[in-house]
Amino acid sequence: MQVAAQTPEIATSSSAGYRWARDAVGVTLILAAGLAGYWLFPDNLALLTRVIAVALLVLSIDLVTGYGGVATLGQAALFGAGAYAAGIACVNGVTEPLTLILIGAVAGAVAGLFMGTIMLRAHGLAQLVLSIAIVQLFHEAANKASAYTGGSDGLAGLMVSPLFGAFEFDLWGRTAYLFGLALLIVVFASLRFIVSSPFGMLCRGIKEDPVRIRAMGAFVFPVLLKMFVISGAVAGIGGALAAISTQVVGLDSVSFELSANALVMLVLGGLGTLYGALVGTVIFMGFEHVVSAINPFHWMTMVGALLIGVVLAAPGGLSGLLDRMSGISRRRKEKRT
Amino acid sequence: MSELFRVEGLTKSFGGLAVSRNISLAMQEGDRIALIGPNGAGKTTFVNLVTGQLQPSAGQVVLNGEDVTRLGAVQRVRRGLVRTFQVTRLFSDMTPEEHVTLTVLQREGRATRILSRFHGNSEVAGEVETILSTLGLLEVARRRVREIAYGQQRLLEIGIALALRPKVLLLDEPAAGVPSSETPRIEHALERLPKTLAVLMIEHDMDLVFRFARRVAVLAAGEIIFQGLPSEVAANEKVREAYLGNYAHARSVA
Amino acid sequence: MQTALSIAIDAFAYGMALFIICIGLSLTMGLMRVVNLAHGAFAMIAGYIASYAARDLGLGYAVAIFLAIIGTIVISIPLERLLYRRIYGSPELTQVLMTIGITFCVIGITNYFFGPTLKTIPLPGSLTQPVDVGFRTIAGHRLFVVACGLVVAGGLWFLIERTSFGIKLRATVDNAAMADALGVRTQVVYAISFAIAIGLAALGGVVGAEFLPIEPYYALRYMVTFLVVVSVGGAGSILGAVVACLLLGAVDTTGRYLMPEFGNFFFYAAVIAIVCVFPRGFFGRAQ
Amino acid sequence: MKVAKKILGVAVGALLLGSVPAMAETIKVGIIGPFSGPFALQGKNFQAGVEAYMALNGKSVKGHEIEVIYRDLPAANPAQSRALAQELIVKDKVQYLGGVYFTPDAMAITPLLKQANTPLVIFNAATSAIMTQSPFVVRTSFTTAQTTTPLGKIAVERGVKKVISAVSDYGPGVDAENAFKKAFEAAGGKVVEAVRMPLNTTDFSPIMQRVRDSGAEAVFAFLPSGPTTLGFVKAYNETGLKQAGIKFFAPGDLTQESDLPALGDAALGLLTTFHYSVSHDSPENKRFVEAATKAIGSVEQLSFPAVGAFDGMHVIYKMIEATDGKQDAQKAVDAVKGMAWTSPRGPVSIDAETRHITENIYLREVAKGPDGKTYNKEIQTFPNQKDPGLATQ
Repeated sequence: MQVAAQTPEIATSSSAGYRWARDAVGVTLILAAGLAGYWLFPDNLALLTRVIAVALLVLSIDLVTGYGGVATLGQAALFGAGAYAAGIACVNGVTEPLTLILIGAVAGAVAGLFMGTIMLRAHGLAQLVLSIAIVQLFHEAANKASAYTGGSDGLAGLMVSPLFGAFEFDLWGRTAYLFGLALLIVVFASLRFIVSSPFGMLCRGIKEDPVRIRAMGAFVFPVLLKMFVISGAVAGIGGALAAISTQVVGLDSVSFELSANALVMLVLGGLGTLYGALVGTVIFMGFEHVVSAINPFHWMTMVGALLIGVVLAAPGGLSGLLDRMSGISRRRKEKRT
Repeated sequence: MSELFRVEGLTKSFGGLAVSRNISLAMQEGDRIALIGPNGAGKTTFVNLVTGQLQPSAGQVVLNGEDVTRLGAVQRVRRGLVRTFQVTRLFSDMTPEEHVTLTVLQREGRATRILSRFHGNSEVAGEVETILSTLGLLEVARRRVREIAYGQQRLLEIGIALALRPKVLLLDEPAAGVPSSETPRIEHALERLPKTLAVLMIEHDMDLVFRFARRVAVLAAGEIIFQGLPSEVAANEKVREAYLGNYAHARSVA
Repeated sequence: MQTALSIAIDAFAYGMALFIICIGLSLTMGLMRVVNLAHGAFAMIAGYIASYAARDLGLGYAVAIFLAIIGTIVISIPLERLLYRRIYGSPELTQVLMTIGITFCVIGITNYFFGPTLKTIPLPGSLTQPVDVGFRTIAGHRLFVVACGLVVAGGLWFLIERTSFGIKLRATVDNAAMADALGVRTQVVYAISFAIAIGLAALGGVVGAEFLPIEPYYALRYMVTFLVVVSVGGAGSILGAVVACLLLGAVDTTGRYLMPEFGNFFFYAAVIAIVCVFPRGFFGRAQ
Repeated sequence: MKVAKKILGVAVGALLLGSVPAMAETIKVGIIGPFSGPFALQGKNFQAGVEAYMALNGKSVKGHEIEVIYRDLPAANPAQSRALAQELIVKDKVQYLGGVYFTPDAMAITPLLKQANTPLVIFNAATSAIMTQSPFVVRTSFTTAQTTTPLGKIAVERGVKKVISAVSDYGPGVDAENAFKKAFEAAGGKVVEAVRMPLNTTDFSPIMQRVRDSGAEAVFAFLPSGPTTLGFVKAYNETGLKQAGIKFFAPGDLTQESDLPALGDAALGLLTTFHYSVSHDSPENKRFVEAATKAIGSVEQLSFPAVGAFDGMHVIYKMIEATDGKQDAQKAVDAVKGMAWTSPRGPVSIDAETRHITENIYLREVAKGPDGKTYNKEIQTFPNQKDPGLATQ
């Protein structure tokens, strides 16, 4: 401790270095897991691509819920905005995948701006209900505008051009998966960067005590709104990825059910770490996939049991469990030094 | 010395109940005022009115010659009117270092930046270190707030306020809830506050008040009933009445 | 004019049906601070019991309701002991996770044992007859639902505001530790409140089955409606729940009459407007 | 990049070669349907139809064992649909895909078929447009337009001139509205008002009020089967429309047999047109109902998706026979074009051009049987109806 007191700057940079290294390891692990998935389950790539798209949605919820403290049951509105924007653009001749992702991100961000503006007027339960109302309105609008969205029949016939002009989005879904994985890595790394920026720290503060943040002289609303826009962009990327890889956009992508499922995945994995969002998505969807394949008729009971079990065993979510374990080991290490 | 801060005729009522009545008070650079008063006199309400957490029913708050009465809490902080909280409001999962860094960045308008890193920001590290070391918090700079002693948390409250480089600082019972063994550290910190800073401190601990304050204001039932030198407080009839009134009445009835 | 009156009657009946189903959830969320998304699951269990009793055993409607309430409470007791007790006071999202898990389980189990078909609860003849109210006919059971709603609202108000149990309940809600210190057995108070809330869910499920038919997916299908109604009313407020149900019932019914194709727009736009004006719901407690 | 592509190409080729079965190998059929969730009943009917067919016709064709793999898709979800189809094709190596309850799910699978060299036999999804998405799709169910169109003539024949249409506000509902309007107005009637109801409507009395106010002599309705239907029919009775003599026409989805017990007497007298009634009087149907009941557990749960699945399996069996176990989607589909047989629903054939089923549409009235249970009584037959939606394209 004496040493730390004398040379705090060195300590500071080493702490920053530690965080940097931790994130680098984290991203590498995700990449490794993604590639492992590619080699281990070459026949399930469409499922894995769907997992990635949903993971982006869950990440986007973690931004507003885990970092901003705003619980939402309507995030699919942003996901769907991205999916439909990309889908409609694609049907109208914009078929370059990266452009479509960009369009999805922008549409999601705009929807996020809209949603944030409304939701941030309320708190707590009322806020949750606003999010539900908004996603239902989006759903209704998508259903109504069937001339553009295909309504409940879905928006079909998306012919996406090959990625970089070379890689087709085909039956085996290799292109779609690797494209999705690359997107996920880029988005995740960017998000880790964002949440460890001053802005991210400020959001964490707002989540815990907005009064204190105001007393520090910072406005709460614009900060959270900014987070909503970022979150919308992430959700929109997820939606666009889903649209590109599925070649169909359905009303389910702007549904309350998708929003609720995604929130469940996030809470399952643990809030406010971004890693938890990924863990929760993979565990939930993987588990669902396996049990529903084993028994397509009564698998819901098993998923329910999983959720109950997690609450009983790890109330802070699965990543909280991991964190506690790693926390113990880290503290031990600290004690040693 | 120039007048830095002034409230005039500040009044607040909830329903029909007036909790602050016509309060007027002025402060100069380097002022050290203690605001004292019995429980329920409306001291914290006063701080909330001044800092903008509450809107007054009447009266005005003037900072540096500017009427800030209609401005929100955030705007007042940005103009140099800063407070601490009676019950610490800190982020339990963050470290003192993170608290102060965030505050400094916010003061410099850099807290909403996305494209820079929060940790290892060498530009503000020096200032953060200075603040923490002034308060004797360097040794716990990297601990989570929920793991450090309450006295240290109180010091951190002051540290956050200082990081905002305030012109006027309102300390809401800086020693509240702190075990007496740790009080000297707080007192020490208070002594080392910047000389030009105007400080208004609410406090119950009279020893602390007498050592710290150059002026004392007494608030009772929402009204300022006395303003003057610490040495005059004890002798003032109104103050005796406010503090001891009940006992006095009790005696006269008996 | 006649049409307006007719719509008003429909709206009132629908609102009361919503009230009777949602009030139990309002109590759990407002008084016990548990976001019980499994509320609908309990209503559905009651529906199945009542359906079994009335249709398969041929028991009377009143007996079926009684059995459904008792049966559902009995089923809920072990759940309260084993699961709900763990989440009193937990963060809301943890409660959401747990109660969604319970809902999934109940749906899966119901589907397994009773199959995915709709279950009806045969009404006694007196309730199936359309009743002539002068300018139109209204189904007898709708009047019954309205009556039930009024009785429940009145009874709950009396229980919470006028009985010693109500005092203990309110004390426990405001400050459990203090109530405990004063000799209130808070565990018991919680258990009884939980049972009351479940009983109300059961009653709502059975009586409201003509509006919201009983089937395995019931709990998830109407979850949004329940949540919205409770929040708009302000969790824990009986009066708020009444007002919210009647108002939303009116918006819903009128909207569906005037412009059915935009029915949902009306409903959710109304919800957004109300929540923006009353962020805590109509009569919500400060949080 | 080029090398990577080459490797990819080789890998793909190897995969393709690997999936061509040798003689008398097990042939896998993947069935996607809503086996859980709100539409679990329809999924169960898929399963019942498939199992009934296999029970009656054996589990092998030309010595090829047939194995069915079920995959659950609880609600319309194209992304999941595609993922399931892809997995069935690539991992489980199914040679045939079947099932599919919702239109968007089918839409998500069609782009895969060509590359996968796999035919898709749709057991339900009832939008005309699916058939144009891929030449490897065959459908054994119906389209909403197909079952609805005869109603226009029927209504006029029954002396109805003014009708109000009330449909659920989603794809099939809109299809039904359009089909009815076209047929009814062609026959000389007039749709005085067209109401679209949100899917999640639970209380239909305001709609009934509108029906009453419109001055129509009959109401044409379309709602998805299940709880909403129940609410709608009940409201029709309770608000006195039935007593007032306002007639009720609808496609048969509304009175599907599995909903009839719940509807009870309220449904008596409703007129619906549909391609299949469980009560259809023919030896083929008797055998089917017996076998399917055994599979599903109770005759009360049996309804139209089962027959779609039953005939779907028939088509798949014919495809297997034609290709002799080789994976050849084109040959398989060509083999069933124009094929005709007697289904439990009556005589049917696969239209060579559209690959959609041509079938009889029956007018049914809900009546009470000798056992006191209500059933769909066929009272009129419209033979060999094609899908008008596809025919006009």
